[in-house]
Amino acid sequence: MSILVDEATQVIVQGITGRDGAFHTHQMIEYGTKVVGGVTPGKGGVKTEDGVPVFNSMSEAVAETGANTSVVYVPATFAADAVCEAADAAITLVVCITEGIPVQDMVKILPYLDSRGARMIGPNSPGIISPGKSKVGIMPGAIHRQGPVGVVSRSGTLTYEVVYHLSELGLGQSTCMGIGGDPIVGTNLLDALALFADDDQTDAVVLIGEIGGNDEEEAAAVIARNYPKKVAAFIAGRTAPPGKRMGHAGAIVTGGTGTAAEKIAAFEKAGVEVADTPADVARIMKGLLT
Amino acid sequence: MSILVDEATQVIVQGITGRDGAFHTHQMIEYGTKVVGGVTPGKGGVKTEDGVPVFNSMSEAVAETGANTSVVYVPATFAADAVCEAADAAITLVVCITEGIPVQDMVKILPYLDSRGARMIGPNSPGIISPGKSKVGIMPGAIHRQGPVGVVSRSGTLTYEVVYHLSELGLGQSTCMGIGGDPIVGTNLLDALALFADDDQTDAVVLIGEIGGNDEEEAAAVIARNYPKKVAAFIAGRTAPPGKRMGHAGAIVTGGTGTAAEKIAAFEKAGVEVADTPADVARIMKGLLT
Amino acid sequence: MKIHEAHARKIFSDFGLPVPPSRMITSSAEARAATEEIPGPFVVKAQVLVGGRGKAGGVKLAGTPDEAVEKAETILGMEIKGITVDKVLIAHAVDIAHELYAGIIVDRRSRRPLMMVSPSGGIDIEEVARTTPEKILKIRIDPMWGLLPFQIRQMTSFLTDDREAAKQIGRALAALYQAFMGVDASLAEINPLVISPDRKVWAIDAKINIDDNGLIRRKSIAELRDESAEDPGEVEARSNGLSFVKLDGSIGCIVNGAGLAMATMDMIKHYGAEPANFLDIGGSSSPEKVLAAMRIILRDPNVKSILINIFGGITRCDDVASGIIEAKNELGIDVPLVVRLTGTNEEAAKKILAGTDLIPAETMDGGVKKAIEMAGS
Amino acid sequence: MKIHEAHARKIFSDFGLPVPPSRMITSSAEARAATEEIPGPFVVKAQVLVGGRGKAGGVKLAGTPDEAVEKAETILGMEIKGITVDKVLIAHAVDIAHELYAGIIVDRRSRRPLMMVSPSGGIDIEEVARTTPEKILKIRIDPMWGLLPFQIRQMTSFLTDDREAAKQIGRALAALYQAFMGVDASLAEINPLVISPDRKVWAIDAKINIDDNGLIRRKSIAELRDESAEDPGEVEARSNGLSFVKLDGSIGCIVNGAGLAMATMDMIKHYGAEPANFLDIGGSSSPEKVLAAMRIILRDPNVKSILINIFGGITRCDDVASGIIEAKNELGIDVPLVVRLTGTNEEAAKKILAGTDLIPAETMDGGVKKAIEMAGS
Repeated sequence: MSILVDEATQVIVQGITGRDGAFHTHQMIEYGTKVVGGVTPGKGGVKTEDGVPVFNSMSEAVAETGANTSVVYVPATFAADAVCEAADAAITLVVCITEGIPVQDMVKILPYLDSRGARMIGPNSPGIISPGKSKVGIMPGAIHRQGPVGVVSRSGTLTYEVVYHLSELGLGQSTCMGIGGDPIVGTNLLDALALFADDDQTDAVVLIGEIGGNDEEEAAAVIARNYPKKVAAFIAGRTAPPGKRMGHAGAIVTGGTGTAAEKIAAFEKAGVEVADTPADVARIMKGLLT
Repeated sequence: MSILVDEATQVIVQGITGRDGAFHTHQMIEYGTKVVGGVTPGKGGVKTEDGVPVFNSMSEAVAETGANTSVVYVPATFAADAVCEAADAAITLVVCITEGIPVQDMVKILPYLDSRGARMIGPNSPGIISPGKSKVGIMPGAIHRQGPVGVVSRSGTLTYEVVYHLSELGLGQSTCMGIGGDPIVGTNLLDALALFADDDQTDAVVLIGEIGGNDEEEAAAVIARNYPKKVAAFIAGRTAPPGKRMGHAGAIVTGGTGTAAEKIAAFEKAGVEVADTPADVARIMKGLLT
Repeated sequence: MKIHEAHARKIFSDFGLPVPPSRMITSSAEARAATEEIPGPFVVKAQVLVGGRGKAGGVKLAGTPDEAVEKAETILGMEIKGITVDKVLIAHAVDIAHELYAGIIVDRRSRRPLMMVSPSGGIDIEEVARTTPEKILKIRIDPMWGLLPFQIRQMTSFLTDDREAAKQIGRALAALYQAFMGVDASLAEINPLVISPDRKVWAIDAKINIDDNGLIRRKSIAELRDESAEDPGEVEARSNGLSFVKLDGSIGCIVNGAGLAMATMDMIKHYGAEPANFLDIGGSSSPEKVLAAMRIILRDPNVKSILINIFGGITRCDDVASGIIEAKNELGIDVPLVVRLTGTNEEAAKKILAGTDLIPAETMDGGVKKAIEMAGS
Repeated sequence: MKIHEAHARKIFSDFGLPVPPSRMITSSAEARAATEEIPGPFVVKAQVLVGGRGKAGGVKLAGTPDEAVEKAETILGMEIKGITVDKVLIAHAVDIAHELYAGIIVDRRSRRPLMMVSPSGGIDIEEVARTTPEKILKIRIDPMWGLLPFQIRQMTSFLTDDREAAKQIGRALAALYQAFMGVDASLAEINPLVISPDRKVWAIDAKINIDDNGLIRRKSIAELRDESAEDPGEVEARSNGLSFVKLDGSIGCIVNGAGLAMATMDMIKHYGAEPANFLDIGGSSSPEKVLAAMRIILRDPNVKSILINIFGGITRCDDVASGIIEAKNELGIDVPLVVRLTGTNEEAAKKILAGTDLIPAETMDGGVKKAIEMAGS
């Protein structure tokens, strides 16, 4: 197994005719992902260079293809609507790459997704990959290997860095998921931990957190309460000054909380070793699994 | 058993200091209902003549009493808010007697109740009674007897008429519920049928419908598909002219649909005998149970 | 509550729908003035609260102002389904390339507003639903989120391939939803919504029904009620907090509760007579309501007997009994009164009524039969 | 985005909150004019985007217009946490009977707006939360339904026993929520919300932070940004679509992705040096962005070497390589450049960079170590 995406994943690309949408559609297909269609309103009826049919609406795309997953590359202004459209069309997993969705939109659309029984990954997420099975997002596929390590991260490129080292050490991944760098995301660290806990293929989890919020502290508390898999962690932002947003909308230390030090302390209290560098987290994981 | 209310039902009366609220609080207590508190904003801290403590808010009332049920007598302008307040205070059953709530308020508050795990009966409902156990509403308690017949109705006084005849014939009731005469209600005929289907104490169900909508037709379809209890029906409004609202906001024949004739035909097709008069429905039930 | 097309057009226009200019007039002079403000050609439409005015000749086209005034004069005073036309709408007539339909109701089944659109506008939508249901697209709206952009796109692409018209239609549908919610409508309908040859979109007819329960917070809408278009008894009943519907039979009924009132009518018919009315005195009824109910019913010369059928719950029998006594004292009642009172405060009521010439009945069956008997004598 | 108190007061006032009259001034003459429009007594407040201005002497009371002008002159030009005050608010000062607190944020845990009120206003709310948490009531708001009347009653009865004040507070809380949602705020705060001795309620301080992601649809709010109060490098970075935060070290960093950028900073520190900045060139980065990034970093005289650390995903390494070449050609680069590029289009990038004097690194660890080494030489 793996979590959320696998061989049965059939993907519609929302915003398929845009620059990023087109490029990553090609990359996903190259990787072996079953991209069964794309949507760009007003451009339905054609096929992309990769031969993917383009539809005007998600309801049409799902009706024609039977897709269960979508990946959203549309601009921030239209992305919340695209996510709702996917959920309304009975898509069960919406992976939102788009960055810049207003947080008040997120606050409104997450209950909408709940009402339709859909899960969202992101926004501002690199996506999710179950190596060897399906890649839904923008991560470089080549660095991944299939294996027993689940990876969940609030970051994109930092995750690639960690995955690169894991694969170098011969540690393949069951699923790697970037939950996105915004303060409110559809699937958070706790949700990911719960999914990995139930996944047969996942023996251990690498958790990559960063400053801002206190999801890491909650995750540490969950792990301390009898979490069934081994966990190693990395926290970015030890040197981040307070009050400054560090790129990600959610990466900010406010009112003295959300610091890397607090998060590292919480993990150490929960018995989770926290690495000093991305390469170290892979070495720690190697130690945990051997 | 019985459905929704029983000996464990502990009631807060919302609008307890109003004319109807005070009168029916007394009636409910006389009947044996556990009325544990009342709410009227701004009037908290006193006790009613019946010794019921009055609170300023539902959250306070529930925290102090542990109530699980509320009954709403507040005026239509404030009733939707009162219902939401009850649900937010972890009340699981809100019985709304108030008439005149705008339908667009109902459309908004029902999902709110869902989000809080609460069920609403009404609005514009006479309430619900499980004879000998608890009465939450305005029906005259004395006409009821405990027994095996479930009663569900879109009407108030018509239900009393039917119950009177049932009791006269020695047919007691498990639970009698008035779902309310508005087009959108919290618990509809289908919901009530499902609850009665699972209730050990209910051997048969009397269904009292009326013109407007097509809940009766849907109920007939459910009964036709292997409903586990015997059913007898009565439909009010055979002589109602089209296009006229007959008292209840929901009782109107529009565009040629929602007629009594259609509903009667649907029940007969489902093998449910439809009575000509309220007394007849009791006689039919007597026949079904002997 | 039904409101006139002219008022519905005003509401639509206030919410930003593209409505051609129009005036409601009640006289030839006003019609003349209207034609001076509105560019021709014109459409002249009877303002009545019943359907079928088109077939009855209540809608006419006019090329010139003179013609429009003449048509208005013809329609004023016309009878449509028994109602005399005393208000006429004069509107600018738009050229029509396509006729679409857009409407919205509160759907009882899904408990949500339901928007319906069809490229087959201008005709009865129920007819379209029966014969070509594939030509209707239904969109369920969650009012917590409102009408979402993707839903608007679904509808506009169902309605037209013209992208310029689609944009305008999208704005019109959004405005229609806003209007529907904004006035507590139970129905709001544009039939037809037209695309003109120059690719402009226009709402050239407007229908809005208002949820009576919503009127309490929509004072300006409540004032649009045209009582002159209603049965006077129904108007008087409403002002007294009663529900009343006039029928053609001879047995007057005063009942508490709509279901019981309908069942009483049905039973009168079942035993071979005809009810004169539906009348529900409501829940928290007072003696004054009973008095008003009696006054309204007695105004109908067809009424040969009156049945008062009360099963007290929130209604208290003693209140009703007091009302009956008051009515007997205040009104000259020359028809037999059959009284059946049971339930809350029944004993007190019986004491109040003891020693009067009212005809008591123990049961509903008994009361109905006695009322029929007394009417026949 | 932070906005000045003066702008937050205007927004609150536009949404119906009771805000005493005020003017923002930048000179003594404007201060004089303001005192002629606003009734005394006055409060004179430095407009800076950092906290602690009260303790720094940036808030003063003034009884007369002359006094207010004098206080404004004192505050103009004052330094608060390294920032020179060039804007001052002069407001009517309200008499205070009670100081309350009301604030609203987006709560990351419940994924909802969270309103907080306290009868202990006028002081740091985080301090109240630490020492007397029972004096804070938190109300979670579902934005699909908004702030409900019963929630407002819960808060007003928590705040006061005065029913007249409670009514005004209720309206103020409803307006605060509307303002919060209406400008895409991430925080909106009134501290204190005061009840005056004559039982009037006033918002006498105002703080609003805006969700940067919301600015795209709030043009008028976006215009309130005061770039003069920000680091010039951060302003230039934003206009080029970059995220940049200036720090005090000597190793400049250009990284793609916020997490990797932070991890790069952390690793520099881990290996004993200090980063000069945080810089994320973002996802779909173009050569121009790299050029801009280089220009911003080179302006810092502390920078002794620059590390470019790219792990391509949506970012393409060849785009970054082209940007580096452009920067080398256009800017006089006199510090060593260590370049680590891997991921999407890595091979194409390596071709572009072949034969230059850039210092290549295969890994992030290697790159960081080399950048530190080069800075030290």
